Amino acid sequence: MARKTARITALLCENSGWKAYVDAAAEGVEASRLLQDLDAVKLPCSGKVEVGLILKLLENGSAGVLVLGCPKDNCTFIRGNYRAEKRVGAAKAALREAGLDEGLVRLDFLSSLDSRKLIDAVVSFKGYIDDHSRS
Amino acid sequence: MSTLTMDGLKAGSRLEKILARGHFAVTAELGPPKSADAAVIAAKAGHLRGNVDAANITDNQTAIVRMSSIAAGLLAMKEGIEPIIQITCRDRNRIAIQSDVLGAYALGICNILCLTGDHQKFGNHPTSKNVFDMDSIQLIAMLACMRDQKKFACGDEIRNSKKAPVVEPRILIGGAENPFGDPLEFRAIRLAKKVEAGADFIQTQCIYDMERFAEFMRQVRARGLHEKVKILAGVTPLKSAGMAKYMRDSVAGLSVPDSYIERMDRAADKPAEGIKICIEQIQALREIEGVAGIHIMAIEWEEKVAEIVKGAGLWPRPEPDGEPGVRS
Amino acid sequence: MITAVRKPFAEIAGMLEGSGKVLILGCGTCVTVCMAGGEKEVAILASTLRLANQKDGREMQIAEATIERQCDREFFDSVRDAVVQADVVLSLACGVGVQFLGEVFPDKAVLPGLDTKFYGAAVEQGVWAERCSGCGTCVIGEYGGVCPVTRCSKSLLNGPCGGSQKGKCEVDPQNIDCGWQLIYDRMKALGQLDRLEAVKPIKDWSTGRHGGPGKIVKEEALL
Amino acid sequence: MIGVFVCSCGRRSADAWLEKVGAAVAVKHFFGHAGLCGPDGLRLIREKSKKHKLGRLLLAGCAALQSEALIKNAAKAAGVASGAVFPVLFPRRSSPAVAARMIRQATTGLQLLPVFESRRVALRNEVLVLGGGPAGTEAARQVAAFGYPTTITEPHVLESLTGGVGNFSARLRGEGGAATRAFGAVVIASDGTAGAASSAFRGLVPLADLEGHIEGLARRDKPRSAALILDLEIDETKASTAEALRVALALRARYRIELTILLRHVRVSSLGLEKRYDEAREAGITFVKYDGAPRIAASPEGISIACTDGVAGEDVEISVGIAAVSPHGLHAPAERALGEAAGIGLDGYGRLQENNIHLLPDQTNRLGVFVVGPCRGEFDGETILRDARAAALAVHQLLSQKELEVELSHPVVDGDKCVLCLTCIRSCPFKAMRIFAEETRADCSPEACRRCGICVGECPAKAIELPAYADRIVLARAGE
Repeated sequence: MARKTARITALLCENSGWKAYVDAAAEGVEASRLLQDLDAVKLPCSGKVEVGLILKLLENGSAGVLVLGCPKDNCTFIRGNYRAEKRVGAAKAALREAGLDEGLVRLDFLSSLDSRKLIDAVVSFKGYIDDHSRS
Repeated sequence: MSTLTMDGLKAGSRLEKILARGHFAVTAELGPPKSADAAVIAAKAGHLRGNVDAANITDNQTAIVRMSSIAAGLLAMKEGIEPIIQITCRDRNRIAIQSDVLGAYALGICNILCLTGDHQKFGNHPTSKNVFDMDSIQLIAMLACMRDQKKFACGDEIRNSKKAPVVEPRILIGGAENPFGDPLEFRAIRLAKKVEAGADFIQTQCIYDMERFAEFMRQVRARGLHEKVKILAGVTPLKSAGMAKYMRDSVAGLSVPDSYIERMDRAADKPAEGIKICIEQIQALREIEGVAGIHIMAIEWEEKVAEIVKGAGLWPRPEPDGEPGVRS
Repeated sequence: MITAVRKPFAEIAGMLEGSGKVLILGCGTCVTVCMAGGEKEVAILASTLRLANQKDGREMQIAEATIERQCDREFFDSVRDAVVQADVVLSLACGVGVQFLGEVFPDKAVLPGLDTKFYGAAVEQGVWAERCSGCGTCVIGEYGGVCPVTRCSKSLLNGPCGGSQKGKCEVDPQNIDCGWQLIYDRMKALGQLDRLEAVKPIKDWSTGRHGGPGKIVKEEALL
Repeated sequence: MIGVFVCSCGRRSADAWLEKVGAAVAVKHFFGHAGLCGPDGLRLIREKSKKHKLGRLLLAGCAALQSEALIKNAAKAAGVASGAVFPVLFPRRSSPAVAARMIRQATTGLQLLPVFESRRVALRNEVLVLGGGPAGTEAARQVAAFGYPTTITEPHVLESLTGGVGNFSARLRGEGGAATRAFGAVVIASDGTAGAASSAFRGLVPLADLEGHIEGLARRDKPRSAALILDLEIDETKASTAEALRVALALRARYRIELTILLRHVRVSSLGLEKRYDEAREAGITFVKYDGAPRIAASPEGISIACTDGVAGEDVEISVGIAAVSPHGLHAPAERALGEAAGIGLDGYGRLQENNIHLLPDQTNRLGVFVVGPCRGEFDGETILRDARAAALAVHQLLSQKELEVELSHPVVDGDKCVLCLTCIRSCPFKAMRIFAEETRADCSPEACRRCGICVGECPAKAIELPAYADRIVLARAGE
């Protein structure tokens, strides 16, 4: 299961995070290079995220899981991002229980237009993971 | 069907005689120590002796472990205080309680106050298991059955063997009432149930809100309960403004009028003001029809009971015939 | 339904210390509904354990399965092999299921993964509250449909204690309604307050837990 | 058969790059092209699809390949359903190894991805209007004018509203008991109720009274500044933002005082509100979007408010002569029962429309159920009538289609695993989940469902799967 480089997984709401990712990927060399270390997974809504999925990804070797959903009250599906917040909270609790750093999973909210924020979120999360990597 | 003693009394205790003869009764509270130190009882009894007709010996009050109420009651009796043993339903089932009642009576105790008991959550063993085999009303009924039917709760006669004599515990049975608990409308009904179950006297939770208590007594009189049971109104002297506020804000079912809190705030000598308020309250309570006595709960302040009793004009206490606490 | 919550992870990890092959067995009935021991919870616990084991370098094989009910023998058939292969089975069923699992597989070490709480109802999504104590002689009919044995913290049958304030129980005013306030309100609404005036005798507790482990035999159902 | 089409446009030595990618991916049908989104690219897709009988297409390249139109065209060219075409996005200048890895992950996902069929769902033409006030009457009049059989009734007779768009079942209480009737669309136009006042904070005045207070003070000692604080007790609604803007603009115009509006969220998703917000900013009104709870204290000068500015991320403290809190009368607990019966979400004040920027003024969480007027927090007479007409038009736009084409990509429920715990039914934002009695399991209505997958995330039995995002597909895409 062990991987050579610390790859992180991004679970992206297709209405916000995914769109911002698409824009960011087209933006510039630096951003592109950054996004190459990311396994970007499109989800219909951040509310689709399951606690078990987050843990499974970490268990299978992902160095960290970044969930990106729409800003509050801006969810295409009304309540999905609120649900994501609860589930990420539960995943963090499970990580604490396992004696791991709860920071291995992170939730951010951003707009589909905010590719800059996406890059910032990824840079910040990658930085954190590099400092707190399990291996 | 009550069997009465020769002088028409059920238990013949000093308290019963005081009440039966129409005196305004005075009882107080004597909390057993949180240790095996008998000297504590002696000291507290010294403050009460001659100033009260009987003293309640609390039963692990607020679920904090203390010397057993029967043992402490016996010690108090030796100090010349007639005990009113409190029994709660929290820690003992019907077997243990009946056994204790037999023992208490055999030791000369003849007043028992029946309580449900504070939940163990509030005490020093919050993880313990409670019993609540019965509630206080059922406890009253069980004691009345033991005394009057001469039977245990199971229906067996109270005798050692078929040939042995029936020796039932002849106990004066008390109950408690919080006139300010919710649902308010149920309070008088609940008191009526205690009377129906066989309560001879009732001691109330401490009263500060005179208006609400007067309303409660109106409901009691409307049901004619004051003629069937002797009601002793509870008072607790305030030691400080802080205590007054604590009672108002943190004790369930207690309302302390702002006027008392203001007086305590303003007073230079707060304890003296608290005693003064308490005396005024007793005088006001005496005026209410159906109030047969006063129950002074001077929490860890027993030394002030004499001052209160004297200040309220209730001293000296009348001396009914016979010795205190000894059956006649 | 029977309600339960998952045991603290540290307690579970402690119980499994030294086990080589662990089967986490979920139950698909009550504890799935109350979100404590269904397939999803099994997966979450399994992943959490594996992550903890990875971190601490523990060798432990963790298998997952969930069956319909752990309180009926036949449902265990589908996981027989998995149970046999495991050194220890951590059951995410209620206490009934854990024990029954042990009865079906007497040679197998079984451990409870849940703390079983009470018979309750989902008062809202995510909130379950106790409604029955299984006393064996239901008295709800005398109290307007509200059980004093369960809803009153002291199981009082003749009325509220002094700790009833503004409809709440002093034992936990934030979370517990005064059962007697509920009874009073309901009886008042039904116009039956007079039924509360009679002194109720001491209850026979022998029909429930206090009579020893209960057993029901329905004669005509016996084969 | 899966065909992988890789675009190499804008790359130096494109052929060598393609060759390396192709070698690393190692799939049978691999085609490179510079400019896949152009006409030549589509031609390549058409030819190769035909020749190799490709059923699924993976288009890998830049963001241009993500466009819906392009996917549709490619699908058409290949003669497959849109769902069978899956784009893969390369970050710019990705190395052959990165590109190949991304393609492999996507191919695995695509192999697992089902192709969905569609179903046509007939839309009934009967319309139910709940509410006989100005809003309801106007909506009903307009709907009827479009030619739809319209029933208008008081809102409280609604016991429940099941089913979904085009085929709702409304249980209506009548004199002879309740009866169930079918409708294609529903307009809720209850008059709403004046709610309870929000609890007053010491030293603060309610927003509704602010003008009067300032007027009173103006005669003696006019305050130089005022603050309007929203979202203090709960996250408020656009109705509260609208009211704050109205009051602030009026005060600014009349008294020329400094005005600050403090709120957690600027909510302007209502007709004209965005414009009024801009006007307010142009008029010099300051907006502070705060995080957490503001600390409010009386000071000798008036009132001081300290909070964390959520945008700048720093602590700010302002002192004002007078401050007002949320408008009274917005809290409407009475709508709760109607919301529950109709399955319509509520905002923080209990009004009939959730706080969500994606909902148009007349839209609700349920497709085919519209809401107008006071019950959603709109009290302005003109706006109410305009909303009622807009809702009628929306009903017409929906029902005039006669039928909806619905892709059957909705969540599927495993009857063996479902324990009818009701979690999905309670948590679906769109009321798309229901009990399928014949099989004693939950079931999803494909026409009401919006494919968000929230139910999947909630189900404690793992009985629900959103086929396009099944766990194995998600894990494949994550490179597992």
